[in-house]
Amino acid sequence: MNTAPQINQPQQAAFSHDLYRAMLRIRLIEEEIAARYSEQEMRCPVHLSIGQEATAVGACAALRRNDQIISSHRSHGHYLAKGGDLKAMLAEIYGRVDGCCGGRGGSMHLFDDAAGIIASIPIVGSFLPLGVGAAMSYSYTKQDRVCIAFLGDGASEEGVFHESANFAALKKLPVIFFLENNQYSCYTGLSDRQPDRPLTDLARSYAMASEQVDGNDVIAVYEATKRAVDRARAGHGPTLIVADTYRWREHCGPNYDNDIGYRSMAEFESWQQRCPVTTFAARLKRDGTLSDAAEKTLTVELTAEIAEAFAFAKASPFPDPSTVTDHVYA
Amino acid sequence: MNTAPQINQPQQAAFSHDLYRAMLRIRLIEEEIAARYSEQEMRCPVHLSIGQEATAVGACAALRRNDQIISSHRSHGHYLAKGGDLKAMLAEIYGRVDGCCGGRGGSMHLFDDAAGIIASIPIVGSFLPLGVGAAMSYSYTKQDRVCIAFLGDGASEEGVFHESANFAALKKLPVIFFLENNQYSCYTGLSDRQPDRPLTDLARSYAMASEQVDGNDVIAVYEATKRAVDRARAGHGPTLIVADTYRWREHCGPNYDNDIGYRSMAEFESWQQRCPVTTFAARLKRDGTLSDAAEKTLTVELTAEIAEAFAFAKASPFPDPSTVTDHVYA
Amino acid sequence: MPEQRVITAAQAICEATDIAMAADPSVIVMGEGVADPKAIFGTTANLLDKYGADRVVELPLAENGFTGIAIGAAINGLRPIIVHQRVEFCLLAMEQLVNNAAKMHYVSNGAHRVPLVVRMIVGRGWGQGPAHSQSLEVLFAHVPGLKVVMPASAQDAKGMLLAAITDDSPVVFIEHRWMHYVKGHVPTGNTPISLDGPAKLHSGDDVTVVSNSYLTLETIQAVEALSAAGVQVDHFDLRVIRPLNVTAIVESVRRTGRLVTVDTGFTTYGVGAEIVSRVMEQCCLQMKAAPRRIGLPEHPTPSSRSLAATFYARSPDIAATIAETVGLDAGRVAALREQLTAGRESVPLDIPHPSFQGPF
Amino acid sequence: MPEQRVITAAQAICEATDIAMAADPSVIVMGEGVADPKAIFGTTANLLDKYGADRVVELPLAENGFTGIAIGAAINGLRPIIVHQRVEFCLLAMEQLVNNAAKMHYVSNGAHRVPLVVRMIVGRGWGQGPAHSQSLEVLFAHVPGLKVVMPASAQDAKGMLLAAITDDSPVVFIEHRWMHYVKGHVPTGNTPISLDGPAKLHSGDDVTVVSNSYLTLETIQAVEALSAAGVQVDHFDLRVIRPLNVTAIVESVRRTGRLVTVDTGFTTYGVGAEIVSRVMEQCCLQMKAAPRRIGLPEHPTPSSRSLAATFYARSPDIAATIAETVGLDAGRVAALREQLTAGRESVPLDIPHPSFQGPF
Ligand SMILES: Cc1ncc(C[n+]2csc(CCOP(=O)(O)OP(=O)(O)O)c2C)c(N)n1
Ligand SMILES: Cc1ncc(C[n+]2csc(CCOP(=O)(O)OP(=O)(O)O)c2C)c(N)n1
Ligand SMILES: [Mg+2]
Ligand SMILES: [Mg+2]
Repeated sequence: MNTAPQINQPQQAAFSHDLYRAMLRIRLIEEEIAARYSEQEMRCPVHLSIGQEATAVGACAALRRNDQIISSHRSHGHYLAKGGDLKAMLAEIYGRVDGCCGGRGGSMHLFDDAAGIIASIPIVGSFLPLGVGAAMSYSYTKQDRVCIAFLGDGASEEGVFHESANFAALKKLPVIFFLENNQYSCYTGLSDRQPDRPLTDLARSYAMASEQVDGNDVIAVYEATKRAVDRARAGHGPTLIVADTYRWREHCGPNYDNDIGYRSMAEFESWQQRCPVTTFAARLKRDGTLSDAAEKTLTVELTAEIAEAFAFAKASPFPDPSTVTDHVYA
Repeated sequence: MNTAPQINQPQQAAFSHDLYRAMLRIRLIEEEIAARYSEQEMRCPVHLSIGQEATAVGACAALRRNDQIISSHRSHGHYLAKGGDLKAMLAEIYGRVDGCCGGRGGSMHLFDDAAGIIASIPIVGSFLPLGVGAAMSYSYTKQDRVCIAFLGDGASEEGVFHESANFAALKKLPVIFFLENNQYSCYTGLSDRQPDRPLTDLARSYAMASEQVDGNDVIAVYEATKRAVDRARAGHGPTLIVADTYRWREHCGPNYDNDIGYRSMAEFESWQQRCPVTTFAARLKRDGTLSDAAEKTLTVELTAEIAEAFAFAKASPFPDPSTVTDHVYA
Repeated sequence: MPEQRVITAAQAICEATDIAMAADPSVIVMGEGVADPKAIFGTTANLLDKYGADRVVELPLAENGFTGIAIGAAINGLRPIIVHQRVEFCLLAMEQLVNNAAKMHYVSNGAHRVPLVVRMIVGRGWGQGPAHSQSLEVLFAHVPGLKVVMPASAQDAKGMLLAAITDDSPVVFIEHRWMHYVKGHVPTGNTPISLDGPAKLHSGDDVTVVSNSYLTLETIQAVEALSAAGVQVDHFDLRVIRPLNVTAIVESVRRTGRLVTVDTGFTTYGVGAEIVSRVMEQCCLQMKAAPRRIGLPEHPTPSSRSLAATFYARSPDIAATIAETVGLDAGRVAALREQLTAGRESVPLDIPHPSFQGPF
Repeated sequence: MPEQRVITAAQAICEATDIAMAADPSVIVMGEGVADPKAIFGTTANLLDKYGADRVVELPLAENGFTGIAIGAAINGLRPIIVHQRVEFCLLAMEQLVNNAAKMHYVSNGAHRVPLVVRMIVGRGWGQGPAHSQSLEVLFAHVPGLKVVMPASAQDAKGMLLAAITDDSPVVFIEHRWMHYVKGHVPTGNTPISLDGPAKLHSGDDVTVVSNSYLTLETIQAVEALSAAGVQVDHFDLRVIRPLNVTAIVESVRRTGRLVTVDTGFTTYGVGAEIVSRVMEQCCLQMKAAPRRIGLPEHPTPSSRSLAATFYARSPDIAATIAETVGLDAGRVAALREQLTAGRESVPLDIPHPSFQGPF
């Protein structure tokens, strides 16, 4: 796997290390959420992205801070990869006043304006035109920015995807439709929902650029996204990126659900062996970019950060009930 | 232009004559509507299909009586081509009790169950899933039937087209998406609404069969539709047919509107020279299939039928106001 | 004996569907999740195994499209039951429901029928927040041509669903998420319950109370406490919000001169507004007290339990409002509140009962 | 002098848009037909030439998508005005409006704003029938977070649109198709009219009448005839149906003891139901007569003029209902009906005025 052209070796090592750190951080944070969920203090639905860290991290690595993303119900990874505030995210999931929504949204409504995370919207597909509208605002105001709209394979079935893609292609807007194909919509496989053909064919309806990529290979994801971002900045319009990956835990909630019968243990294990985090760690070690010691320090450092963030969230007060009527109208 | 394989010469002559008769009939009926519209007795919006007769006639010629169609606001041609009752259509446009809807729908809601015309629905795209649902009912009840859903180029932009096409392709339903590309949605050209690529690419999203055809060549339309119908009956699923044609009159109403500035007189005239009715008549005369005498008789005969139908419609009483509350619930 | 068996409303819905599918091969079930292992909170459990994928049709994510597909199939004689796991998803299908399903029979002058059941889940809980826990029944109830029902008990869930499936008009069947857990004595067999209007749950001459869906259960608690306190309530479970039959309610208010409505949606432009108006048009001059409405306040559903705490009316609030309407003094109102609140502290406000595991 | 110039509401809407676009480069207009020669019944005439295709954006047919696109652009600081030529088309965008536009500011705890104007046309005429002439304002008015306004005059059409465009909340701006033809003295310049509540059009102590949109014009006729007949009406044009401000209306009914509502939509679960309920909650025991509601009956809009004739209330019907409420005897009610009907025979019922050419 060759690296992004404009990066030389030492930079590349640092870059790879950052990618690894970002993926490991998301993994550890979501595993901590899963571990603590049964305490029933996080009283809102959570859709974990464990197993899908490379798509979020690789894609966001191709963006600048002032670029934007928009996401859906499964947004933790995207939020963190784009630089969303961890404490505000956890406080939100805990329903506390320091949450990014002040506790009003929960896990399914994460956003962070400073980091360029417009919103997370739990109605499947509903966020896609908002991402296109964000891109329209850049063109209109002549800002050199790009927006990535992360969608799942299921979201590509919603009519609004078609309407959003047609408009983005027509106006050559700087938006990237990043499709994380984790093969399932809830407990229904792709082949039960769409005819058999590459998902990249969805782009052909609109003469839109598209690219298929291994969603568990963070470098491949980064490079594909970088090409799409360059096209967008150059005024060549939108790209559909299809990244194959896999959700490890249940659709909604902290547990594993390979026992309920919608997917096979063999399938699950084959994907687990292609874990985006550990496979990348192994590669970095082969390259000599990552030492066991460095990895241990990293884990210790991240674990401390995460523990502190959870402590912060749980210490944060609940929002004052008397504020519940605020902000209905601007 | 070679003829449909399974038809021998004499049959072919009769067949061609029928196609011509059907196109001429639609033309004369709609011209009569246009001529009488200013009397303000037809008090509902009318969307004339003058100039588009070959698509309706060629497509419906490939269907059996028990096959079905569904259409939209511009349905007169489809309704007549599929064998819809002329008197019931005109009485409906006149708002009379003998109208197919008893006067409740007007020009935009034509249907005729006996002729397999499910409905006409004036919300763009809204009729598409109904056509797919009709096809689903054939498969479910193992009936050897096919449904054609006629849509315009504008309707292909609606999300529901995408949702309908994906489901039809997934389930291999016997439905044909017949896209009449008359180049405009109201007064907005295709290039202002969709990126530049063949409309048949819309089918690629769903691995759906597709075919591009000259929408002003009734034989070509018939043959393309026949191939699609054969695929559907054979269980090979849906087809997208894209037929290029042109609306002569204003989007809604009886007049010409080449003066208001959304299309050029040159464009209009180039299409008028390719009139589906007169060009086919000329071809039949070259073939010796149609004589001037036969054409005259035909015109006389049709004119009489039409005059009688208008007389019937205008003589038909208005629905009794006391019935207005009937049939809200079944 | 079978009549005494107790099942949940979720089981009752599944049983009704099973019975209808066994009785009529034209009945099919379509929806996102109807054939998956979770089976729409268990309401379509085992139907796939029993009837196969042609009749229990798992769908792509396309609410507007599949609603139209079901309408087309219904016009051609099938009897589809489509399911939306949240009313919010059905907002994508409003055009199909309002323009096609509701009007097809009327526009075709009676020629076409749309025997469609649109099941959708409304409700609350577990911090689902702004876009996953609304109760938007009025959006459907405003539209002539649709029937809109909201069962509150396991018995009604079964019987009214059976009636909805055999109805030749489109029926929007609204299930409150917490109603799924409600248990009841549900008769076995094909026992439809007609969709003709409200049910009288308690008789009294002091005040007329009209509640619907899950809040009928909270109201029953309030009515019992009031009864013990000497206030006798004429309590109706509305059940059918379109077509709306207020005959019995009007007759009742003529007697009581007092009206309180309790519904699961927003108060403003809500179900209660229509009940109050219909009653006032006929009983205005016989009223002994002003009518009161209980519903949701003027803001979206917050996720955090501290904010959601005041969002939903519960039996203490309902009892207090009724008590005020009949003129109980502040002391007795407070006492009722206290008494009804007492039982509840142990259960968090964002779950229906302790055995709840979450998430929904 | 300019204040005395007379223009139509359609021209007023166009002028307001022009003024707002000139004043603020973040204002853009998007819709199907906004840049075509018909320019949405003339309401966007010449804007394309003046502001170019970047600011007057002609759109593909994708109501749900473009509504979401406008919301996304609004979050990032643009002020889009989107246009739906018929409310029926906007039904495709309900999910975007109800879940995203209405709630974005609330869910983000005030961080995000959606300064969006959603223009849509409701109304009637020319046999457009079931799917092209509905008035579904309640579907939007039920949703906290949206503002919903319905101007009835050329002055309000301009002033309220100017206010809507500068409002930081999403505003659903509902134009009755026949209101477009209404002429009035419209001041020039940037003259917003605040969206704060109803306007008193006529003062009286006998009965309170609340009308909205086009029916306010029919009601004005009725009120004048009643005034001549000695019945003095306190007449309010509702103007803003969400957030609903009934203070002045309640104060009025306290005085008159009588209430009649007149609105353009279905009566059942309609605008009038909320007005009646709000008033009854406060004035129930002061009423001298039962409240009455005028709205559309319980069936879809038929196309044929013989069927549509009875569908819409006109000034004679409105006057008769008001007269009955104040207790005029049958003879005088009939006389009022006759007098108001007299003027109208010459004009067909399916067009707003003789100069009409059709089709819409
Ligand atoms: C419009 C809509 N329909 C259905 C749902 C229920 N739902 C929530 S997540 C989900 C699956 C989405 O699948 P996909 O887009 O592939 O994302 P993934 O969960 O796999 O990350 C569904 C059906 C919803 N939230 N919105
Ligand atoms: C959902 C919806 N949006 C907009 C309209 C208004 N409208 C009526 S016909 C039409 C043009 C449709 O264009 P096309 O599908 O190409 O059909 P054509 O009129 O060219 O035959 C439009 C925009 C509508 N009826 N429904
Ligand atoms: Mg998925
Ligand atoms: Mg067209």
